[in-house]
Amino acid sequence: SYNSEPLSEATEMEYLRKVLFEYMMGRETKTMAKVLTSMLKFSPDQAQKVLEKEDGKMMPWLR
Amino acid sequence: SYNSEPLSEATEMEYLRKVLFEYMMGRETKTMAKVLTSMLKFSPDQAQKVLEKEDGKMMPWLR
Amino acid sequence: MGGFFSNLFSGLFGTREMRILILGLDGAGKTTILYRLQVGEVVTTIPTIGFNVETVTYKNLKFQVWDLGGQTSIRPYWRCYYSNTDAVIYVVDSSDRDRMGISKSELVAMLEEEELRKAILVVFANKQDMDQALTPAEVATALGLSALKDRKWQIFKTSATKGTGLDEGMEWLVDALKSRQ
Amino acid sequence: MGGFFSNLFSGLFGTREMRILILGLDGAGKTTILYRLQVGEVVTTIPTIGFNVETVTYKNLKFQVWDLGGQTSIRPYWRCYYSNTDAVIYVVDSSDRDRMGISKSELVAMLEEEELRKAILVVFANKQDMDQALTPAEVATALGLSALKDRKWQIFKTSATKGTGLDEGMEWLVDALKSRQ
Ligand SMILES: Nc1nc2c(ncn2[C@@H]2O[C@H](COP(=O)(O)OP(=O)(O)OP(=O)(O)O)[C@@H](O)[C@H]2O)c(=O)[nH]1
Ligand SMILES: Nc1nc2c(ncn2[C@@H]2O[C@H](COP(=O)(O)OP(=O)(O)OP(=O)(O)O)[C@@H](O)[C@H]2O)c(=O)[nH]1
Ligand SMILES: [Mg+2]
Ligand SMILES: [Mg+2]
Repeated sequence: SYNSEPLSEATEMEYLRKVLFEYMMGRETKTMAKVLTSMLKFSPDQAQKVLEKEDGKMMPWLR
Repeated sequence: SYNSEPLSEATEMEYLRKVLFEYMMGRETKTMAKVLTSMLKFSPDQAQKVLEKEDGKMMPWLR
Repeated sequence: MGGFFSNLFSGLFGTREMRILILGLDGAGKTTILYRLQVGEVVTTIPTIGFNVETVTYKNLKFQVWDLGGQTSIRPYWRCYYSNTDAVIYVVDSSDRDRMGISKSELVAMLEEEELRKAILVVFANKQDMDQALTPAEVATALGLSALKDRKWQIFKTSATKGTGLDEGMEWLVDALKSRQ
Repeated sequence: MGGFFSNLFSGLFGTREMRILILGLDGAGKTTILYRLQVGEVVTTIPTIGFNVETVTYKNLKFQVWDLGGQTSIRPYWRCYYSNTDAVIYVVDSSDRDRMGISKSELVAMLEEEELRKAILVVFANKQDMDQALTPAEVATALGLSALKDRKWQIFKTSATKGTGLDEGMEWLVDALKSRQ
């Protein structure tokens, strides 16, 4: 799919950069984490670990 | 460069996924942040913001 | 049963900020609408590769409004933003007859998502200032709105650049959100 | 001038964990060496797309050892790991005559980095068990080691699979790290 849509690939790279930047700056990290794990095709297992970690960030008293 | 090296592109995607996963799990986040901002070609300005944020994480008493 | 606690919470912490998504194909006018609502002006836009998120206050209600980029390659990620969404403003370029079908399938796919089951739907038939624009009734037909089940929805004719129709739409939405509780 | 405080710190908090990087071209034997050092056994490896990091204790010194993948497309990111590195173990496949030049240029580029200015260099001329392997002296020449300035370095002949030479190398490294303070 990279070869067939070079332009959309550029868009996806820019989108990825934007979403990762927001994630790294700590903004709406749960939503950003969903986008990142789905864009980069994390395995279901990895994605779940990441999202659980995000839940832990939001509710530290449950850790 | 995507078109010319499809295989190395696959390697880079896998590398990106691995590094992002470690970052999201909170492991050696400063090092991982350097790799991520450089792989995704963050602007110098954005990269600096991200790395400053990482320094703030490690030394919260300086915030 | 959960009403007591949720009322207690909003009593203690003030009313929860409502979460609204603005969705629709690229070029429909989403970003123009977001800033019309927020600052009351037409801003110059570029295609949104990512999102804009702003806090908009309307009739004493606070909204967190997300405007997501609509280009084909990033549309698949809309769904990552659905959680806890109270309402979707779906924007259609009424003059873009060729892509009404695509706009419809994106809308249908969106409404099938479990996380949006209770979300209120407002459709803005936008760019009504243009000669070739379909009427709101024609847009409603093209999108198959009459077939919607178990959904609170309404369509409005708008021109984001002229600033017409947006107020009516927001007013209806605020009432719908209030009466929902 | 900083000596007093750094000594105070290591006195208060125990000796700092040393940070070591294992670098070298893909297939040189880096991952094999890492686990040889850690668990004393030959493990089955796959090409490292990413890194392995393990804590290795040697003669009462604790090392945090990073083994970075060496494939061409991910080599540019080695530099992101250089900060605070005490030593680099540079691994060469001594039987890979065709790529000695590439191995040399990667080494040279690495040693030019400011963050590694004080890092100690250990070169492992690995795969000495193979017939066509260059001798350590030949490897040293191919890498241009004699031209190095202001660098504490040493080369060792190793076979990670047979387990020879690694101990000598680590012993030299531990002494070099200790005498540095
Ligand atoms: N004539 C007319 N043009 C409009 C109207 N609303 C928006 N536009 C124009 O349509 C173009 C696209 O508007 P945007 O708001 O950037 O579109 P968008 O939906 O945010 O597009 P993406 O960010 O790519 O998803 C701009 O040139 C706007 O000025 C309208 O009501 N009438
Ligand atoms: N004959 C011989 N084979 C070795 C030796 N050391 C490693 N190998 C083999 O070389 C191959 C590559 O070893 P790895 O340790 O995976 O290489 P690496 O440097 O980690 O490679 P990347 O992860 O791609 O950077 C494996 O099949 C090892 O068993 C050695 O001393 N002698
Ligand atoms: Mg936009
Ligand atoms: Mg390896």
